Amino acid sequence: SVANSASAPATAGGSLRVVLAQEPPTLEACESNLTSTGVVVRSNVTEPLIERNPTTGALEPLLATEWKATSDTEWTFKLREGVKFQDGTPFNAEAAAFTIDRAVNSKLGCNVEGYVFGDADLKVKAVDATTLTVTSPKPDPILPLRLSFLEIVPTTTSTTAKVREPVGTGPYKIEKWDAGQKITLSSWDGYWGKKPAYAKAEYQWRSESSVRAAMVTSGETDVALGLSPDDNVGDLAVDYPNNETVALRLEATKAPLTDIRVRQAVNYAIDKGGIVNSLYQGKHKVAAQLVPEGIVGHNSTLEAWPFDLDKAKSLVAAAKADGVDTSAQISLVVRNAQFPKVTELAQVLQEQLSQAGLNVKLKMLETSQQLTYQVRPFAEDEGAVALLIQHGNQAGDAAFTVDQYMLSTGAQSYFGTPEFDAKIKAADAASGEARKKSFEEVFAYQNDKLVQFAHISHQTGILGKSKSVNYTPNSSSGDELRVSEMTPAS
Amino acid sequence: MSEPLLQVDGLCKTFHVAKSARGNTRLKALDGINLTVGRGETLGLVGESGCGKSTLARTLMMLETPDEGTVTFEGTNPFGLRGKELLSWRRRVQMVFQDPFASLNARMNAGDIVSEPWATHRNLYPSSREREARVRELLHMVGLRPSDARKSPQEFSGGQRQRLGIARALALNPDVIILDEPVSALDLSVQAQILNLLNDLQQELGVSYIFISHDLTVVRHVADRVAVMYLGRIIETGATEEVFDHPRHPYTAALMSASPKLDVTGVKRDRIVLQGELPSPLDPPSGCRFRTRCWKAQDICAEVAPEPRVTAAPDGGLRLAECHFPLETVKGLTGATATAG
Amino acid sequence: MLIYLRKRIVSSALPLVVVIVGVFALARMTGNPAALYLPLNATQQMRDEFTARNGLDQPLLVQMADYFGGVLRLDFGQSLRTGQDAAAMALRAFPATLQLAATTMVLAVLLALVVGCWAALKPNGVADRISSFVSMAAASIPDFWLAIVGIWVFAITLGWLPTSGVSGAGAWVLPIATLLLRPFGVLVQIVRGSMVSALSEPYIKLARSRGAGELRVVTHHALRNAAAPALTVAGDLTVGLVNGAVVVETIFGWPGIGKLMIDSILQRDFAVLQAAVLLTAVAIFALNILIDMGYALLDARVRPVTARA
Amino acid sequence: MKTAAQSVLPGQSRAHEVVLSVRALAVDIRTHRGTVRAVNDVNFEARAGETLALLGESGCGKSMTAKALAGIMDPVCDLAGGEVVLNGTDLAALTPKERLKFAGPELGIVFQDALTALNPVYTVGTQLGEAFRIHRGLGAKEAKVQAIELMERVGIPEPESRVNSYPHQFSGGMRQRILIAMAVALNPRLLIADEPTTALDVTVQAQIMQLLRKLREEGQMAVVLITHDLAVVAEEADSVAVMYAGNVVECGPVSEVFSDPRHPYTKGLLESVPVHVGRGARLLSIAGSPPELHDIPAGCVYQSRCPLVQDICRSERPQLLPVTDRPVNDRPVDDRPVDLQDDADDYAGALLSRPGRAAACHFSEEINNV
Amino acid sequence: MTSSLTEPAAQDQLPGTENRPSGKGNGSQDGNPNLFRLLLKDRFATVSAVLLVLIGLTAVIGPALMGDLATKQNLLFANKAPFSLAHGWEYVLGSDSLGRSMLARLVVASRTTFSVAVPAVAVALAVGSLWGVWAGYHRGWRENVSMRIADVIMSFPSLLLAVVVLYVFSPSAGNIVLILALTRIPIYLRTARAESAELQSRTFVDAARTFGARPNAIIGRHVIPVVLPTLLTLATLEFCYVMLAESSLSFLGIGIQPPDVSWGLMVSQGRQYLQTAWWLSIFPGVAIVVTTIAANVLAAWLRIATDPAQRWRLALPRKRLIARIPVKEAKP
Ligand SMILES: Nc1ncnc2c1ncn2[C@@H]1O[C@H](COP(=O)(O)OP(=O)(O)OP(=O)(O)O)[C@@H](O)[C@H]1O
Ligand SMILES: Nc1ncnc2c1ncn2[C@@H]1O[C@H](COP(=O)(O)OP(=O)(O)OP(=O)(O)O)[C@@H](O)[C@H]1O
Ligand SMILES: [Mg+2]
Ligand SMILES: [Mg+2]
Repeated sequence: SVANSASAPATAGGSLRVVLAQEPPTLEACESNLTSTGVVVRSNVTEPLIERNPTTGALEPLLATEWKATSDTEWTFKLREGVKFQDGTPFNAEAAAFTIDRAVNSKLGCNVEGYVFGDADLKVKAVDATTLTVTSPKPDPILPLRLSFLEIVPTTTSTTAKVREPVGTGPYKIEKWDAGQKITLSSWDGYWGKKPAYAKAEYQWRSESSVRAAMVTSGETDVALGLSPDDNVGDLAVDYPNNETVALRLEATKAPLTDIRVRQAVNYAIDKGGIVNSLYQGKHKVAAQLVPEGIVGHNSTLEAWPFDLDKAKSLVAAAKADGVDTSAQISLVVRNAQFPKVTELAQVLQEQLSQAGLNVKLKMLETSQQLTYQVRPFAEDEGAVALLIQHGNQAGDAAFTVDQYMLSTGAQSYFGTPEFDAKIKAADAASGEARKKSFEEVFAYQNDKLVQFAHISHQTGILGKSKSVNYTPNSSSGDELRVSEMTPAS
Repeated sequence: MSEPLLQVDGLCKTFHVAKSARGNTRLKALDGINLTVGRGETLGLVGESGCGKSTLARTLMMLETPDEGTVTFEGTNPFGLRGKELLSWRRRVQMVFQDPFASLNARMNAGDIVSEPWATHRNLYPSSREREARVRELLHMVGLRPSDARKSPQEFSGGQRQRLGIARALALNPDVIILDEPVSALDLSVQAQILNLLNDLQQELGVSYIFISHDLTVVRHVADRVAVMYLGRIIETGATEEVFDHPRHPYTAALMSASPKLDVTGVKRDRIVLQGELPSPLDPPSGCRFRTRCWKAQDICAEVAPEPRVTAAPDGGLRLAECHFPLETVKGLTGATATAG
Repeated sequence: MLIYLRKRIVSSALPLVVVIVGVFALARMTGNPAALYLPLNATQQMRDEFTARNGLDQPLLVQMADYFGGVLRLDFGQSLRTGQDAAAMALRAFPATLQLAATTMVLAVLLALVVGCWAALKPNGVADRISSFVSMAAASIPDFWLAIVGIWVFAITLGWLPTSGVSGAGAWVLPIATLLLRPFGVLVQIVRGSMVSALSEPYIKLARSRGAGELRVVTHHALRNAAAPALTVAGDLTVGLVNGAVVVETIFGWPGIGKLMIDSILQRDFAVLQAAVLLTAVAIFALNILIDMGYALLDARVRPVTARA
Repeated sequence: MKTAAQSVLPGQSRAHEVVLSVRALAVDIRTHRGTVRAVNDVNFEARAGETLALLGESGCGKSMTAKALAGIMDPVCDLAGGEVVLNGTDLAALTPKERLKFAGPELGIVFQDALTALNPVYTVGTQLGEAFRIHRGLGAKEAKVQAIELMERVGIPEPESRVNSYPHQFSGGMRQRILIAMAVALNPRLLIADEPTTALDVTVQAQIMQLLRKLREEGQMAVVLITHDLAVVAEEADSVAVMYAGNVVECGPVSEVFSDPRHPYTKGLLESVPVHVGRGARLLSIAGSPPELHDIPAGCVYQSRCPLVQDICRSERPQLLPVTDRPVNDRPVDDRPVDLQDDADDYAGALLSRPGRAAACHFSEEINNV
Repeated sequence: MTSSLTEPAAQDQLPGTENRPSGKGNGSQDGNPNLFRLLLKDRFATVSAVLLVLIGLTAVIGPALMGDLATKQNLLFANKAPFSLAHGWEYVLGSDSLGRSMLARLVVASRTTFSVAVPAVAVALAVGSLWGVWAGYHRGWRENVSMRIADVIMSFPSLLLAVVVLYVFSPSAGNIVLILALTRIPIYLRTARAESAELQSRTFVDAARTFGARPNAIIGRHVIPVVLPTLLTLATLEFCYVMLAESSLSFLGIGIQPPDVSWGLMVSQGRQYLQTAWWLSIFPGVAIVVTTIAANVLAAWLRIATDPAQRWRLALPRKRLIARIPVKEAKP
């Protein structure tokens, strides 16, 4: 009963309780790039071939022990031996090939397919039980990184329908899913690696962050995700950089945003320091680009735009003097409840941009509607749009950001220039240090020449953690909460 | 009586109601009513509660549509009228309702109530000055003061409200007024005032009345002729004195006998106390409707419905009674008591 | 009674059809769910595939016909979001709401009866003033606010109750208390009003003239007569709870139908939405019939068929 | 009165013994215009086996008096003074709780409107049996048996089946019988009947009156009959108290009061009855209407409508005083109701204390000169 | 022609000026007492009326007095505690999470709140009652169809309707009004229908029919004036409901949209600060509760005061209260 679970120490029975912001719609492995699914499944129930170290950004072996590019377009993977799936079937190259085929080449409509691989079809081949080759149509220097998003499932998995409760090779298997109430994972004895400290993991979900906070405070849960700085959980709060960046994306094809001075004015008008310090209690970092530190391509030399209202005003005035219709309405489009205090942030932005002499109208929308502004095809009827985006680069490579947001044909990009597109393409194809450099240049170029974005802040996630749990969250904790990394505090 | 002003032939009215014990859902409230009313005449209509008096009045006022039968008013059937003609018929026939409290809208003042009919009949008194004058006149006619026009109905006593109802009926200068129990809700002293007023109006304006009441003393005082109703049928008609003094239908006799008399001698009368209840109009008895309570009932009464028997009264008028065994001698009442228990 | 029931059920059928059509139409007005279910960089081709896969490319009338056919076979289709059977999802969520609503209403009615009677005994007395104040305040506090304050006070500060969830009896307390307040407030006033008028009826005087004491007068004679208006209002309030407990369900993580509905709207999960709405509509019609039968139980005058004894 | 009460077997009073004696009864009503006196200084007595009629126009305070006697006044009404001595106990001095013991066994009341006076949601059997459950502690089954017996007593056919019917399934006359049955269930000494037949037809009225008479004789009850129907009073009552604007203006034996009224109001009432007047002839009537309760004049309550009004009437309220020198027991034996002749002995005894006629008029002797 | 009718007999029956008729039943001798005087006698009702007038005035003229105080942000001055004059009068009720004056925001929000609640109630009242009166008067199929429509609206999840309309057509104040009005129409529809169905069988309506008056004229003259007080009372209660509904919509993110502000929105947004800045949600919550209680008290009083059959209740004894509070009942 509740009274028990509230008072009993978290270690009793070796059970770890986690409260999420929403119930996973499914636990299907090929959908695990969805935050709510991945946070339960990834590296708990299922595992990928390769995983990315969230702190260093380096790729580390998991189910694949080594990999190398065997040609321009082909990669060869050596697989771990002696691994079994939770249903008893062995893990081998066939299973890996099956998983890639199922996720990328099938009609299932897996979310991960579009997210990681776009429309490229891969050729996979199980050379022998432990050797796998993957061929991409075009040279892909980050194919191993892409594959780190694929959670390996056994060949017994259905290819015609998605499965809600997948079988994997992970340390935990799904014990019970009380729809609407909770999901219980229990540790699996046949796991190839180290046995995790907790015998069970229980997931619940509450959509109000204050309730999640209350649950940590009252000891009803051990870990609460997605808290807001005002939830006041005291020293139970653990901050971690969550790789999310908040920015305004400016639609530079409609007046008054057509003029770069106006876009610059927007950047000058926003008091990023004030926002970070006042709204987020100094926990976020003022941003100068769309990716935070730790992502390949982050340009640490870039400086955030200073807050200079006078300069903003004069830029607007100058644009007006040149015939730009600066009184045209700019819709400030914001998604409801997208992240903590988004409503407040929206009001601050609206106020500050208005101060600079722009005509800004705030539009708070629900997800589905907001998407019509965020992704192509864009809503047509509106005038200029300034869209508040929260971009999280889960992969650790700037390509995932830049292709989407800056390529003139990017799914989430309003515009670009051929020159800029060429720069990006080049960066995409590069590898190693050159890749890093190229992307750094891309970010600098956008700030100088395009100014499609007004960056605001790099966010810091807050996780509520009971004193009885030892765990240090990292930048991927919001997407992939590894229970095996947690231990009871003695 | 020359040609009657209003003539009713074979009027029937059925209501559909919830099921009765015998599964009947059709309630025959009026079952073949025949009536005539002459000019300047008062017809009294008496009968027990629920026998259909109000239904008859409402049907005559076209508030209900009859299933069968005809109403003839000066040779025309009002149910066939439309538009202007209907309006002019409405003007000529008016009604005073049973309940002086319910028939006046509590949220209007007396003046508005009396002049309400002219909102529909605009051409009667086109100018507002005329209307005001006429309201004063009407109020005066029924014995209220012009200043009462501003009062609301709650500020009037029952008798005064009944007068307002009469003034409203008079507003259209009708030829026939149907009075549904105009005095039964009133105290004795007020009742006398109303009866006087009605009498005066008839003398002055020559209107005809259909006067519905269950108070026999009152009916006897006002009516020229009476009709006695029982379960949706008129079972006896005739000139007032005739019917009262020489009832031919046993029910009439019982009715007369049951009504208490203000007799200060203190001698208790013997009287017919009818046993049993009024049968439900949903399941009326077969044959003669009164047979279940009649002390003269015989087998034939249960089988055959009696035909109306017309006899000539001593004063020359017509008497009509629906009974297989009409009473011959009125003085024989005492004998009747014994049988009635 | 059976005839009556049959008649009622038949006469509810048409409104139900209207509800079904209405939900269908409204749902389609909210736009294509493709963007929600596809990756942000999905191509047009992927979108088209998605639309075709879910039958959303058909003309509206065809979709509607399909849908109606499904409804007749009690097949509401599959959830876009979870891939589960939509009807099963709705049926799974419904009992949670129903239990919550039923418990709440039972408590609200009982409490309101006690307080309302207490207030009605001395109209305009101190008890009356206090109870009407409390009940009005109760009826006018925003529920989500109350819920959060409740969690703060009883779960965090005092630690008496769990913050949320469905496990154990304690978890019921806060949701019910939150939901209870408005029905309670409204009902107290209704009960008080009808008790005051019932207590001034002649039959109450008659009961007193028979030597019935105050308690007997209230509990035996007035209460049953005063119950009918309370029943009507309680019915309306229950309807409100059945399809409007979203706020409480959201805050307390109660896996009910309200939350399911709002989630499926947000997620454009039409099949689930349609199943859930139809289910609640049926429940509401059933509730109305129950209430009518309640009247008949309370008062012989409204029994549909009564033989004249 | 005490002595009289003591000499009687419990449960039944001796004929003609004073059962109820009302002294200086006054009732106040609080309205938002202030407190008004609805019943003022009302005195009367009711005797076992006899009927006392309270007569008066609508709103004159008849029902209020009855409710005050039965202790079931509206919350806005207060007993402002006086005694209600029932069988030796002053009911007015009791607390409401103590009074409950008397309601039923000692005092029964029949209401005017039989439709609203019965609780629509319970069967008549339940309601009839309640008195037995409260006062005799019977169970539901036994109470039902008693209820059936009662229904039989008041002449309801097929009581066994109808005991489970609801009030709306009965006709008005039947409902009135049920109300009467309820009132006489525990054989009270005093029965108050507030306009028991006003809503009923003449034929039913006759039945009800017959029933009341029968019950009165069986149980030697004292009956207080409230009505505004002169004819009913003339036929049913032994004595009468005429009320006007909360005051008793005249009282005495019916035959005397009606044949020789000593108050102009009584006289006016009697004259406005349309009997012995030719058809269509002008009826006499009392002009004006009764005063409103909140501005009852200082002097005689009838002054504004009285043809005899003088200065003294405007300044001084007339007391209810004996008006005749004739001793009451002189009245001819023929006048007495038939049933009284049976116990002539008791009758003679009771007559000794019988008050005579009284009227509250300064000019009660001159009435007939009007 | 009237001469003989008003002869002495009738003439002398005119009641004298001093003795007005008593009328039957109770209460009728009260005539039409002055409502205002009656109000002053009920202290709770008086206080409520005064409060409502004050709140109403605030909503009407307050926003003008506040200027742009309600929108002026000061991020360095966020969440300052109330009841301190240290920062000037405008911060006496504290500041919100963006450093705006709570006082000014409450005042401006009152206007928005009322400009949503009042039209919503008014529209629902007008449509619902006219429709209901019409359906009830004519009975038959019109009544049946109307009641079925009401059933449909009632059993249709109003939230779904709200969400769809507000998502599809943007959550503007106008749409919120529309949606709240639409979903509340059945309430008035049912009441008006029931009352009107009862009224149409009343004798005074029959009387009007006997003059040949048309149905619409009868509805206007006899039905609506009688039904109106009940409906207005209902509307007062609904007013509170609508305020709450609006705040629930805010909770779901589809209520009034910032930068506009309503009480409901303030409560909703302030809820996350309950532990750090309680005043953000408590003050608007209190505003809603106070307005509601005041409106309810006044409505309850009005219902009794305008009903001649119930007015006597206002004269009920207040012995206990009087014993405690030394107030003399005024005796005219
Ligand atoms: N609208 C109606 N629907 C169904 N039955 C009706 C209706 N109106 C009248 N009745 C029935 O028709 C019969 C005659 O009723 P009506 O009102 O005409 O009697 P009445 O003689 O006027 O009685 P009362 O003296 O009580 O006024 C009664 O049984 C009554 O129940
Ligand atoms: N609850 C009340 N509040 C105010 N006045 C009342 C109340 N009850 C009765 N009255 C007034 O008290 C007076 C006496 O009323 P009561 O009921 O005794 O009259 P009544 O003689 O029985 O009349 P009726 O013949 O109409 O029954 C009336 O003027 C009435 O208006
Ligand atoms: Mg009638
Ligand atoms: Mg009375």
